[in-house]
Amino acid sequence: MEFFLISMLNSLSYGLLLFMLSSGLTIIFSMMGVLNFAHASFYMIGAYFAYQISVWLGFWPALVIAPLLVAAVGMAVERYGLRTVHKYGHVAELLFTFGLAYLIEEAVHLVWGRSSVPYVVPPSLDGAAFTLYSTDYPIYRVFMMAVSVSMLIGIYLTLTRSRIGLVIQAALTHPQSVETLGHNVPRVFMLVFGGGSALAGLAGVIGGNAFITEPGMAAAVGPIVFVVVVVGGMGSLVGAFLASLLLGVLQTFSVALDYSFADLFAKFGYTVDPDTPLAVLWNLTISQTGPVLPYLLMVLMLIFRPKGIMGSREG
Amino acid sequence: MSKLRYRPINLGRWLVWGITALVMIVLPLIFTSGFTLTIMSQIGVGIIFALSYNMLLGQGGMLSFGHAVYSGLGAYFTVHALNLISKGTFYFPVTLAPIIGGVAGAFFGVIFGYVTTKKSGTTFAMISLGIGEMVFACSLMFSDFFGGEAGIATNRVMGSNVLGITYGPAIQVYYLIIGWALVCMAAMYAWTQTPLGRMANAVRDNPERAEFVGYDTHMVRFLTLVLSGFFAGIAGGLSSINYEIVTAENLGALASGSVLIATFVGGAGYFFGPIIGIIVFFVMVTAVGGITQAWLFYLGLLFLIMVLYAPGGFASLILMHVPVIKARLMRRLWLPYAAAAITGVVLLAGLVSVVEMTYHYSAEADTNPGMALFGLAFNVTSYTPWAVAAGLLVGGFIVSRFAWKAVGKAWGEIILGLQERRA
Amino acid sequence: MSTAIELKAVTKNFGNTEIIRGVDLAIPRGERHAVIGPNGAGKSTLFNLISGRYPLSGGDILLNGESVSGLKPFEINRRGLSRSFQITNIFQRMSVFENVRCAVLWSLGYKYSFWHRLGGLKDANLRAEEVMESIGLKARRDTSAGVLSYAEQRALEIGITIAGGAEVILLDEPTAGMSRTETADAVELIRKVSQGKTLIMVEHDMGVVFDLADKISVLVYGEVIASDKPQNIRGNKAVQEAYLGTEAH
Amino acid sequence: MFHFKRTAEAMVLVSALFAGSAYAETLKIAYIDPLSGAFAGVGDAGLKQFQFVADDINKRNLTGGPKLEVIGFDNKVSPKESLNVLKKVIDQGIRVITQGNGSSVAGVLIDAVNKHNERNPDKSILFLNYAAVDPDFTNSKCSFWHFRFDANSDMKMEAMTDFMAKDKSIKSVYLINQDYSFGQAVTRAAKEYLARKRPDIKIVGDDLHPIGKVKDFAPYVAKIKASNADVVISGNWGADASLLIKAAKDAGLSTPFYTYYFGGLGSMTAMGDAGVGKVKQITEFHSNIKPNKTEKFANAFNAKYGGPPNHLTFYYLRVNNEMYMLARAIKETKSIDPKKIALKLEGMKFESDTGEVEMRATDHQLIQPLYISTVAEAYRDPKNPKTAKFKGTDPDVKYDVEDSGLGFKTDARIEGYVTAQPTSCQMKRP
Repeated sequence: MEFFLISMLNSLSYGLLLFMLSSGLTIIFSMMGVLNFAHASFYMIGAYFAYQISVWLGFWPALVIAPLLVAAVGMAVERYGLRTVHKYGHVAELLFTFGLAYLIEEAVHLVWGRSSVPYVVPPSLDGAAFTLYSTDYPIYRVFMMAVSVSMLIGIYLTLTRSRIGLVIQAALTHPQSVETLGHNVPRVFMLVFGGGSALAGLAGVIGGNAFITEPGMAAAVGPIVFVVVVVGGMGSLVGAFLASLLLGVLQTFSVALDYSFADLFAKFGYTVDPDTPLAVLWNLTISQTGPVLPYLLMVLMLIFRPKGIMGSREG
Repeated sequence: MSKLRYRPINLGRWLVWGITALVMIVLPLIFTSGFTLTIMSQIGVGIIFALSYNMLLGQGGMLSFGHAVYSGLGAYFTVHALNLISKGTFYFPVTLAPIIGGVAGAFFGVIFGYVTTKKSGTTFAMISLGIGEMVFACSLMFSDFFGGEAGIATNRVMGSNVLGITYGPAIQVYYLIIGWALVCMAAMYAWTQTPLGRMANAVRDNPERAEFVGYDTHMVRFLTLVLSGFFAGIAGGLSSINYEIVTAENLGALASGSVLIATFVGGAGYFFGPIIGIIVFFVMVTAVGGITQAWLFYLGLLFLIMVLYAPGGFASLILMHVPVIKARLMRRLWLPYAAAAITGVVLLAGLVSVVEMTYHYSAEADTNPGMALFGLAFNVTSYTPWAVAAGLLVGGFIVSRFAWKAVGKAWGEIILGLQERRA
Repeated sequence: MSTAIELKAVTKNFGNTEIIRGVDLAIPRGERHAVIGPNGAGKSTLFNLISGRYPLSGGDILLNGESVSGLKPFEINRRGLSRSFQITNIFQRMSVFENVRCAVLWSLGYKYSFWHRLGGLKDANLRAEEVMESIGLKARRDTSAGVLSYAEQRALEIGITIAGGAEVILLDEPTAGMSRTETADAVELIRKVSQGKTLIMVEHDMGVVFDLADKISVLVYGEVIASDKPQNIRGNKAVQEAYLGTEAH
Repeated sequence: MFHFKRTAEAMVLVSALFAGSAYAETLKIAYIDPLSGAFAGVGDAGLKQFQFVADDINKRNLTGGPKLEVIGFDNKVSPKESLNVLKKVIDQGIRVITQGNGSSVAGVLIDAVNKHNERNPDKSILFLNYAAVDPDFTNSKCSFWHFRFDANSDMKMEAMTDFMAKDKSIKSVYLINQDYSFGQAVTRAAKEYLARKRPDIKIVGDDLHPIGKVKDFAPYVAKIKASNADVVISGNWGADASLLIKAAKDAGLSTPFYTYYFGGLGSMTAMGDAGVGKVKQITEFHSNIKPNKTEKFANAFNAKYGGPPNHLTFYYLRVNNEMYMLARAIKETKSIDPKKIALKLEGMKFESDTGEVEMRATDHQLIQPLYISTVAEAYRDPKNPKTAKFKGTDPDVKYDVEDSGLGFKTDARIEGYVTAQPTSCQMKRP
């Protein structure tokens, strides 16, 4: 029971962090059709900015300033990069962000060096929030969940209730008519891209110290974020939310399952010994494959439900 | 009529292929050092790999972030086959061993391709990335087949010795590679001239219309990917003969990313583009990489600039001059080009200085503040060199803009002139 | 005369909106049939349903007596139905010749071949030349399709549609946006290429419709309110009220 | 004869003029490790240490003439690129190479050096390995041209389990490792050695997780917790190590971790205080061993490279061992010929800073004492203002590493002979 509850909480907090990462990507994709390969790089620079600011000013200012700085970087990227390649189509945009991811990683090397930086959880959030049976549950994870959920609500309200949200939604479907109404559509796109980047930056601010802030962190989460977007359904925010939670549960609980095909065969009276053909495969436990499961899930999803959990469009 | 019209082009085509083959054969006689031979062998393998990649990107419009899966698995199968051959389990000539890699590459193309090619565009790109990650992660888990971290080694020198060819000396391997490279280049070129090749273009340009003329776009993409996997597998097989070892990096995201960058920089829209790209790429990696540790930064920057300003790659930059040369209008371009080159050098010098000084500063400012650049020695902790570098960068940028405007203007006039002549 | 295409109680909804509300239509082989109706009546949607671009919400479509509902566009195409598009839909980056040749490859059985050399496919090349001749674009053979004039692109659109030799041809507003002389040329072209075939066309230009069609169906708000010979349609009260009366030409 | 004498006199004169350079000879050593990309930090730290030792050797003329020069070559941690670099190195006429990061690279280099030396016996290359720990390199893949100055992973496990066997409170062990050759080797060795020494210890968990793919180790920690293990053994390194220990700290897991690399280059900063009192590591050296004969040397190194921006701390005693033993071989053979040096290194006994070490002749594995130590807060010395930001109270933890405020405290010293493993090596000597 203890294990189950703790794992449930762990999967929830991991899932929410994944959602924070993928929500920005999903918003940008659904609104601009741009698949931002460098999205995880914005997550990384969010963490690095937060580290630098927390050295100078402390964690709480960093929580606000770092995402704003990332938003500024994102807007600059949109204005001076994406807008130029937009005319060559979505694949060109994807290529541009792919190159950008390379460049950001090298720039991080340039400024902060090649190993990790000591970006740590602030003392006020360090420690146990509560103890379940005998396991501590850290305050910081509770904080992470709180930030994710308030962000989710914030996005929802912005998109559905605010004027800018309505303009954004209209700009997507009918850019010309919105333009004739006097709105500056390129600027709307720039804001959307900046906002999406800021969300990734925010995830970096609170994920960077929960985990580790190093130049490889972008490459480590990038592919998973794409899996979330594919499984959730390209461009669906609700889908991304469900997919994030699903991946959280999948990755957390698969760790606990030490079953392999060999165990299954044993139930039917076969024993797998080292000479059995493909013995390695049969002896592989589910927990061993845990981190590969997202990709497997993605492939299965593509076979059985290509549009994803909540997807409306197919590719 | 139509036949007559094609004849001169065919002649040119033979000439191009002949010269390419001749250059490849003669090169090692000029550059004899072991290192250059290694690089040239790698370029040979890289050409096959990049051309196979371009079957997807250029011909089929599929942007893949996981193409190394096919070459890597091809390499693993070849290396296992070579080990079995040398054990005497079965007989197969080493010269033809890359075929084994090709078959393996095609086989995995069938397995993974069926799912991934349902879509094109960004969806395909993401899925290819996911498949690449999955295969790479698996490669470290199944160390029986993949050899774990150490990889699988082999020895290409085997008992049989046909006409003195043992593949011991690197030069023999080089000729094996260029032999295969020429055959594969010809085969991939021929593919572009087949119904499937043409329909791959059609599906790239307008998948919907292709469906309404009877073609299943999924099937066209799928078959294209399988064939592309076949050639990638051959490249993998050759690399396993060349290095005599295969490790997991052959399957990794870096290998996939590299071939994408090389292909795009060379020019995905042209058959020969990736060949230029691979050569540029190796120059960056070996020449620039030998001078500075910031080579990845420069490579990334080059790639971004190409995406932004020359999406057709070097090939398009070269080809756009052909009609100008034919029309004898090049003289109008020399002056603006010279201006652009001179200002470009200033800009580049500024950029390189800033980047190199930043690298040096962040790495060892306090222990070793002295550094040398362009033959000048200075101290990175003093202000003057930074001011000079920044001045070069900003000044270079400003004057370059003028030069580029002049280039743009000259081109505008030339295009107008060409249109008038046509009319 | 057997039926080429038959629609049985076809419906289509987009969300809660019913666009097509139970269309029944049977078109015999060899007929030139025009579908007319006011804007938003669902004409293009009907074409998209027949050609497999959209899935049906209800009902069935028979091509030569066999159901084609649920089939993909290319499967329907292979059963002998070909269509054109209202908004020009050609292979922009290819030459005119390549555009047409792409359209003939499947019907000549070359399928996904990567062992034939295109240059050596005499029948395909010959057929492509014939089609170019018939659509009057022979002189533009090696021009890139993207730089053709609008009328030429429309002609090429028709060329691609008929190149595969389909028995049933759907043309979606083939003369839209053309000048008077261009329209006249297009009518002649359509008449020529649809010789001996079943033709269904959506068209706004009544001159063209009454000139070409053997029979006309009138679609209003997703329903066929009349389907008859042109002269009878002209006199049909319901049609005049619903259509000609409000949107007289 | 007379002629020879004159020459010799002239040489003495010259050497008086240019103190320390009796011969104009320089032995170049190619350092083949990552100098760009993600692992450049580790590679760069190693290079700096090699060059620092080389300077020391040249200053003290330990070779009896030839200068040592260490030249860095970037292999981008890629086995393939390493082969290209080797070609370049050979082209430049360099005959001694050294490498450490990644057993994949080391394996490729051993193979390539063997093939090269077989095909070009007069231009043979010598490979000095300072950190690649795959046991195969001194067993099935052993080579005359390869010398290993680090204890291999089995030897470290031998030492670790030896220490654990004495602790009767340990009843159960949890294994968590990266799923690749090294991690799998650690798992196998741990099970085998514990079964031999303490059959009563139960293995209550055995996790292999993909390398570098796990973002959140909380689920693994929950599992460790649920198993009630007394200790955890892990061969994880890099982010997989830091993330694991951070997650353990978050969950309030107090189980000790016996590790290989949790205190490795750059890891302490990432781990932070999560490891204090909990993480044990096995190394040939750390800054707080007693007696510490390396102290002066290490301080000199730290004075040069410590602090921003490098934050380096002297780490590899084995690099010193490697270079000093090389220098002695040169001095004793009066030659810089790789083959002669190799023959001299075989069986060489050397008095290192931690006691006598021996390059075992049968498999070219250095047998050396090892230390088990625990992460601790560095000592705050009221008399030394430099230690103001430290928090520790134990004067034994005198130095921190990489400006993290954390250092190591020795738990035990394991003598070299204890760690020695039987070898299956059948060396082919030229």
